[in-house]
Amino acid sequence: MIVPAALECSDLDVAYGDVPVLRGLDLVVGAGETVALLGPSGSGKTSLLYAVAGFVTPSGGRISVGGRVVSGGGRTVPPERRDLGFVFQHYALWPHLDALDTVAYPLRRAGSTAGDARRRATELLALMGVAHLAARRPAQLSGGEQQRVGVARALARSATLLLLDEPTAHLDVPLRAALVAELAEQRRRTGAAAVYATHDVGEALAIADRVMLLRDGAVIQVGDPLEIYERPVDAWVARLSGAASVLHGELVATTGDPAQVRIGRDVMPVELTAAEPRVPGPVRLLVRADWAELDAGAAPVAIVSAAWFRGPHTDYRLVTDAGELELRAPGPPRALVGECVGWRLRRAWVLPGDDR
Amino acid sequence: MIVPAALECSDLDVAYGDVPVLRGLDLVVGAGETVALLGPSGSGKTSLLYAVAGFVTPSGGRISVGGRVVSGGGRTVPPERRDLGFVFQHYALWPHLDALDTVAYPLRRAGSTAGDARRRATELLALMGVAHLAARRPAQLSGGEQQRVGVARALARSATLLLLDEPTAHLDVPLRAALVAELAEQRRRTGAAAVYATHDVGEALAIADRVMLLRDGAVIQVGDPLEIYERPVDAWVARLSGAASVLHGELVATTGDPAQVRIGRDVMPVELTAAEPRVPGPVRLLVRADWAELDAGAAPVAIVSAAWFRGPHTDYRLVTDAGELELRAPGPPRALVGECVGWRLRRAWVLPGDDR
Amino acid sequence: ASPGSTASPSPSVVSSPGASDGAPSVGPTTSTAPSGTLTLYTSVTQDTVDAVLAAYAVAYPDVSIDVFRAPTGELDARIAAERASGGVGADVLWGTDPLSVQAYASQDLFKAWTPAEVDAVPPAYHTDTFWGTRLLNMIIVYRDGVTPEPTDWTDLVDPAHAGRVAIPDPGFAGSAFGALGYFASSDAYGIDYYAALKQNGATQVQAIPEVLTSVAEGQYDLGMTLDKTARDAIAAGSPVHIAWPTSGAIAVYSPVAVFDSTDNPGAAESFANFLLTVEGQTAIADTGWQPIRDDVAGPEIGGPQVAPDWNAIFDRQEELLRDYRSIFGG
Amino acid sequence: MAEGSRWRATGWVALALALLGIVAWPLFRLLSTAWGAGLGGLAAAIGTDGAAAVATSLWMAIVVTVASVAGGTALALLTERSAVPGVAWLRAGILAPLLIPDFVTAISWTRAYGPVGITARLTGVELPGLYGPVGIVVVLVAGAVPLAYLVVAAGLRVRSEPDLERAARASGATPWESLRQVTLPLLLPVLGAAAALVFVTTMNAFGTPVVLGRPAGVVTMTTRIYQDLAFSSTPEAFARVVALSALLVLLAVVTVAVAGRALAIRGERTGASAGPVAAHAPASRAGTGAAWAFVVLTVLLPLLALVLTAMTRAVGLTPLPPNLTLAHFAAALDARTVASLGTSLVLAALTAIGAVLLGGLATAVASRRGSGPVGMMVLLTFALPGSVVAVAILIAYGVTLRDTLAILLVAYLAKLWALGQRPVAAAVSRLPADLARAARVHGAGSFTTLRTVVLPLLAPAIVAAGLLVFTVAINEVTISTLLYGPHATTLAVSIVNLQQLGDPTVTAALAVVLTAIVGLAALGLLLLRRVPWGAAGVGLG
Ligand SMILES: Nc1ncnc2c1ncn2[C@@H]1O[C@H](COP(=O)(O)OP(=O)(O)OP(=O)(O)O)[C@@H](O)[C@H]1O
Ligand SMILES: Nc1ncnc2c1ncn2[C@@H]1O[C@H](COP(=O)(O)OP(=O)(O)OP(=O)(O)O)[C@@H](O)[C@H]1O
Ligand SMILES: [Mg+2]
Ligand SMILES: [Mg+2]
Repeated sequence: MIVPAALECSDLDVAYGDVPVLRGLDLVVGAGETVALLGPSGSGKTSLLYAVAGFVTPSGGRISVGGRVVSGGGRTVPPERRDLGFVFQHYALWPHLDALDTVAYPLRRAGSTAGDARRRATELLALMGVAHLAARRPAQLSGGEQQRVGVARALARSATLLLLDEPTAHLDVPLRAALVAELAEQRRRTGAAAVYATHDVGEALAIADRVMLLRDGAVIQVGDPLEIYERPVDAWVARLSGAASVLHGELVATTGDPAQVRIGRDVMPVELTAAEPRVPGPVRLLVRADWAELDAGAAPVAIVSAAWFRGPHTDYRLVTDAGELELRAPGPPRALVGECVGWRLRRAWVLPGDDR
Repeated sequence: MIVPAALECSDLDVAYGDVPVLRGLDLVVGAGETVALLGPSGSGKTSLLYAVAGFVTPSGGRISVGGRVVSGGGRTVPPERRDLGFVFQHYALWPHLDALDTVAYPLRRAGSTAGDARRRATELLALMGVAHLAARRPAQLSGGEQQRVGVARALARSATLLLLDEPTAHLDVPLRAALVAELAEQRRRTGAAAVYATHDVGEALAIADRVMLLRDGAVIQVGDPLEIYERPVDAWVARLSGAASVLHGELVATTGDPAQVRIGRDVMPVELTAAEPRVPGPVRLLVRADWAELDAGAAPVAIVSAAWFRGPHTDYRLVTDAGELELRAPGPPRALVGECVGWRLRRAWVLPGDDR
Repeated sequence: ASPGSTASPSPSVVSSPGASDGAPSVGPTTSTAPSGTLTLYTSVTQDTVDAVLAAYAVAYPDVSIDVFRAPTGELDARIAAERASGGVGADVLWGTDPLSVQAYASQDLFKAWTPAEVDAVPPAYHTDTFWGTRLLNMIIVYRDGVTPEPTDWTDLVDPAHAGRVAIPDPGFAGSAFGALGYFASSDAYGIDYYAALKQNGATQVQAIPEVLTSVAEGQYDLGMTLDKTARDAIAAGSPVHIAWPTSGAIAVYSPVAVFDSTDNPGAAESFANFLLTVEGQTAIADTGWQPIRDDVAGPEIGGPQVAPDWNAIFDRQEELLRDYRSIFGG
Repeated sequence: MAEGSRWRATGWVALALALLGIVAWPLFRLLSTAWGAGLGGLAAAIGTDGAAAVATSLWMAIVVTVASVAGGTALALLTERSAVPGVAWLRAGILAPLLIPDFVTAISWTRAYGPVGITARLTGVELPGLYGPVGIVVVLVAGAVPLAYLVVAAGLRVRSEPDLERAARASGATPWESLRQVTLPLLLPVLGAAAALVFVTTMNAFGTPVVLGRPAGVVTMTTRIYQDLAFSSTPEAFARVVALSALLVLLAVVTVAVAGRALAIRGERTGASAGPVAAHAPASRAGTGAAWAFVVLTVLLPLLALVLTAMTRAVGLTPLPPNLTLAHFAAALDARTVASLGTSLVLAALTAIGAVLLGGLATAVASRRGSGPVGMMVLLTFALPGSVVAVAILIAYGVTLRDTLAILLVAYLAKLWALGQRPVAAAVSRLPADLARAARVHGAGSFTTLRTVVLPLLAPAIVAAGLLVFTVAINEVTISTLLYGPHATTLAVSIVNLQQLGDPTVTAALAVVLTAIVGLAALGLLLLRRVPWGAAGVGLG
């Protein structure tokens, strides 16, 4: 027998009044699969999750959860019968319930006894590190604490599909790691699928089986993390999924690997990947920050226009004669702003088409 | 003449009812300085900012802004006369005002004409990339859009002290970069100081002159980003400011650089830094993820217990016979979970004292 | 007829069985003893109604009476509503003053009928459909130590009492309207009397009891009110006195009438008639009202009585009120 | 919203039936009847002095509304947004006037501030113009403030958003500015509800205008209507009663509708939750002082006057020990009164429950705000004078229900439905939609959501609405005087009986007893920590 997809949206349209927000969106989330939603602020992530949960009625298209049509074709299944767990971007905690009752709520609805519900709720709160706040109401909790209670509530009744709307936005690094690990664990145990909206690229790439990039309510690219990172369909996608820049170069010789590429005045060997067969001539090279490196001795020089120390590495912005270049080098800053440095291009992705 | 500190908190106590939240906290923010507040969820960041803004009355201690005592010693200056810009963790946008009026509000209060206020407000909205939403009310905006309106409002009247409570929590990578850049710009222009609460370590290290680590309402460490990153006072601080692990090794010979350190069975050369003079014997080594590297050939071997692909690099968790080790290596995963890999320790920081 | 007000402890519905010999000399016009239930609509004060019903229950044990008692306005509104839906639920109407009763009479709601006790009622106090049962006397009340002590209506316009006089608003109470009618249509006074009152700074208050209260409390020195109200206050110890107008207190009679639509005419008439019998009149007198019969001892009457010509003033209702309002406002 | 479509359908049906049976049908019967009696000549019916009455009623209602909503809001902000010592007592004090029948209120004021009132006797100071427009307005305001207060306070309790005010302050707004520009705009729906209720109640006020207005010849629409009622034995007068009432309803509803447009809330609540709620700052000494002064002057003194009246042996005697007696209380509490008191309490309770349920139903299925078409419909019968409501109900159901508790209940519901609906409807608009969604998505059906999330959050508003309906129902006189029957003799009937006996001391005694009874009940409720005070209830320190 074949397992039905956990979630299937086809040609989904959502609009607020006459403001269209999702435009003919298609999405399939396989059973037990985790899909990360990456999209700029305002691209429609929340709206998509709301449509799937049944908070907003799509103006078109159909949605099926676990193979069952829940919206479209005249049918509308109310949220409570869609078997979901939902983490709200703004928590949506109930002001009159303390953390314990909040997390116990879904369990009670699912029919477990008060005792069991509270026991399980306490476990979940402990998991999120807020067990000591079980008796507090939202107004007595910090933002992150509220968010964790919200996550615990969503995990309470192990639903087949989890919808998480920026669930770690207000959590610190160790907590994020813990949450991500816990989600993976849950998934292994219950085989739940998840749609995970986030702005933390590292998190998205780490947790997701597939990443979906959303722009203005339409899907721009879907693929596994490596694909998104190494073969973004355009510069926009690239920038959204990590620092990247586009250099204008010229492919000198197609033969031989690494290929020879002219950048500005200099010709250098670059390990090229490309979707289409490579022909000599001008190319738009997408360069991830870590694909180029500083090299005192190297030929092409550039001027450092900005340098941000980020701990394990420093992010530089270089002005090269082939365009601006975001470059990431390990360790603390080695060059000051305004300084002239040598650099080398290790690898690049030849952007398909010729959009800007 | 000497410029007074932009903000000075001494021995600050804040409590909600009988729940103490800040305990004798001291903090000085120099004129035009940016201090990043790093602290786990619930550590008191928001409470500190609220106390400084005058939203909650401290139970003890004193606060001065720009050299003027605003709280403590019997005096309490109301918020509106503290000359602050405030970004609320939950935006606190007014449901009945559209984005334009919201951002214009502080300007009107400061006495500018309706026309000027709206003009400036439009600029700020444009700066935050939400100019096209000027006529929308909060309920019609996405989380990130609301957050940007909130930031614009805080920047509106160029205050001498900016208090930002996780201002980028709901923004995508490019927007974060833009905002951080804008803040730096503002600061250069108006010389405004800022206290910047965030969970994004990279951001904190990049933007801050100094970073302050908060735990349970008390300051654990204050220092410039490099110091925090390379010389954290303990493992807790280290983990909060980026991936790190603690290995138990033994210093073999103090003479010579790199020093010789025994880890598990093997002795290896490690570039050691330490606060105290080094004596042979057991040491607790703090290792940042990027201070160790995978090396097929190397002597000590470890088992990969987890590997997270994060784009420019992959984070591994290794089980070595000296303890668990977080290790960050460039590029996509090179070793699978369960696999046995060789690794090398490049550098380490000898943890002072012997806390765990 | 609607079910009886059994919620009230008034003996009205207590029909003690087996007192067959109880048929008194003055019986109903019908030969057989009346029985069954009866519904009485009245605006007469509760204590009086209770007393009368108690007496009636002794005389006519087989009739049980339901009472709906309400101020004239509400009573009329209820009747109006009932007429608009399924008809009036009452058999007998016992009003405070002739005004509204007259209106119904003119709409032929009542049975033309002559009680056995016809002789007990002076001609001035009945028509051929409704019959006076008691008298309310509009008199002058004044407080202790007010000088000069008033003696007649003309004293209310005495400059010595300028701004110290209270009169009841005829727009609310039938008895007050009776007074208005009397003055307006008498040659001695005329509507100018009210103009003079106004001139003298007299004040109108809503209700008749209010006149007494405000005088007793010293807000005003003297005013126009009902003798019964004043007597009660004096008995309780209020520092007020009655001045019985030498030209005569204005006597307003409380009429009783039988609805044409009654389905128990025998009982209805027996009750209406009972109000005029010695027993009925005694009950009324015992609660402090002047009985209509002079052969029943009532409260002491301090002087002559005059009666407005109700037929005349009924037709001039609108006009009289308009004139009055043009003087006193409202 | 794809939420509970089936529930909605059933809800709509129920609501439609209720509206038809309780509002539409009686109104229709009333108007058609009056038409038969010549309602056609409405203009004639009103006449010139009628026009004057209309003007008086309107300007008085507007002044009273503005003043009492302002006052009620100020008091609500004081008790709900700052720490006031002995706040429960303050609340009880503010609300006490709700328990006094309006005609008694007027009397108590004349006895406190009149030419021969307490203050006049003790200090020689009297309230100038007490008998006349000024006095009417002052007393009506004093009576309306608690109504406005209750509605606004409930609204405030349903959701507190301290950060919104903080944001204004941080933007440089003074406390006054942030009140004017943030707090009040966000309260608009609640203020609108309070204003609507006060306005209509004032248009309907009879006791005060008649007692204080007659001496000065002041006529309002209600006094005019009552005068015609007193002569309603003639069909013309009856038609005039209906005509004037119709006009009154028209005025009230149109005004409320127009004002409602202006007050319509802009911008709904977002999900973003409030920041840490710190304990309230202590109230300013001036504010507390003013509040208590208000209570003493408008509540305690008139009440004291009432008590003295009730204890004075006879009217006109100075209330000194030799003249004091408790006899009047005995007289007031005769067997009949006590019996009817029980009926009235039951009736009031049933009405409160019914009105709140109907209000909740209307709010749930129809408009989230009170100003929708349904809200307007229930306002029709609310604006209708009690006596006319009674007449309408009697015409519509007299044949079947006459002299039963049922007919009283229907009439009360017709009259008080709006009172049960507005506060709740207004409070709803303060709740962010995500709270209900969170319940639905985690397994709660729309009904369960209502029970477990919406109702608890609305508790303050619901309690307030119930309290309002109950107190008004207990004090209601005209309706039950007209509709009472053997199995439904209400307290009002006893009150009127006593009143007609003409002895104010006994009436006062009964009013005092009544106030004491209901007052104790309400006070107990208010002093109870357990009252679910909703979101803002937490973190109050
Ligand atoms: N009203 C309150 N009553 C009691 N405790 C409270 C209240 N509000 C906040 N707290 C507690 O105070 C502590 C600090 O809260 P605060 O909001 O300052 O933390 P934070 O550092 O901002 O956390 P986050 O990063 O999650 O926003 C938290 O542990 C919280 O539980
Ligand atoms: N009620 C509304 N009326 C009109 N437009 C709306 C409304 N709600 C949201 N929008 C618009 O719909 C778009 C998508 O909103 P949505 O909340 O789904 O974005 P998002 O991807 O979740 O953004 P964020 O990452 O900031 O949360 C935004 O541009 C927003 O302005
Ligand atoms: Mg969103
Ligand atoms: Mg916070």
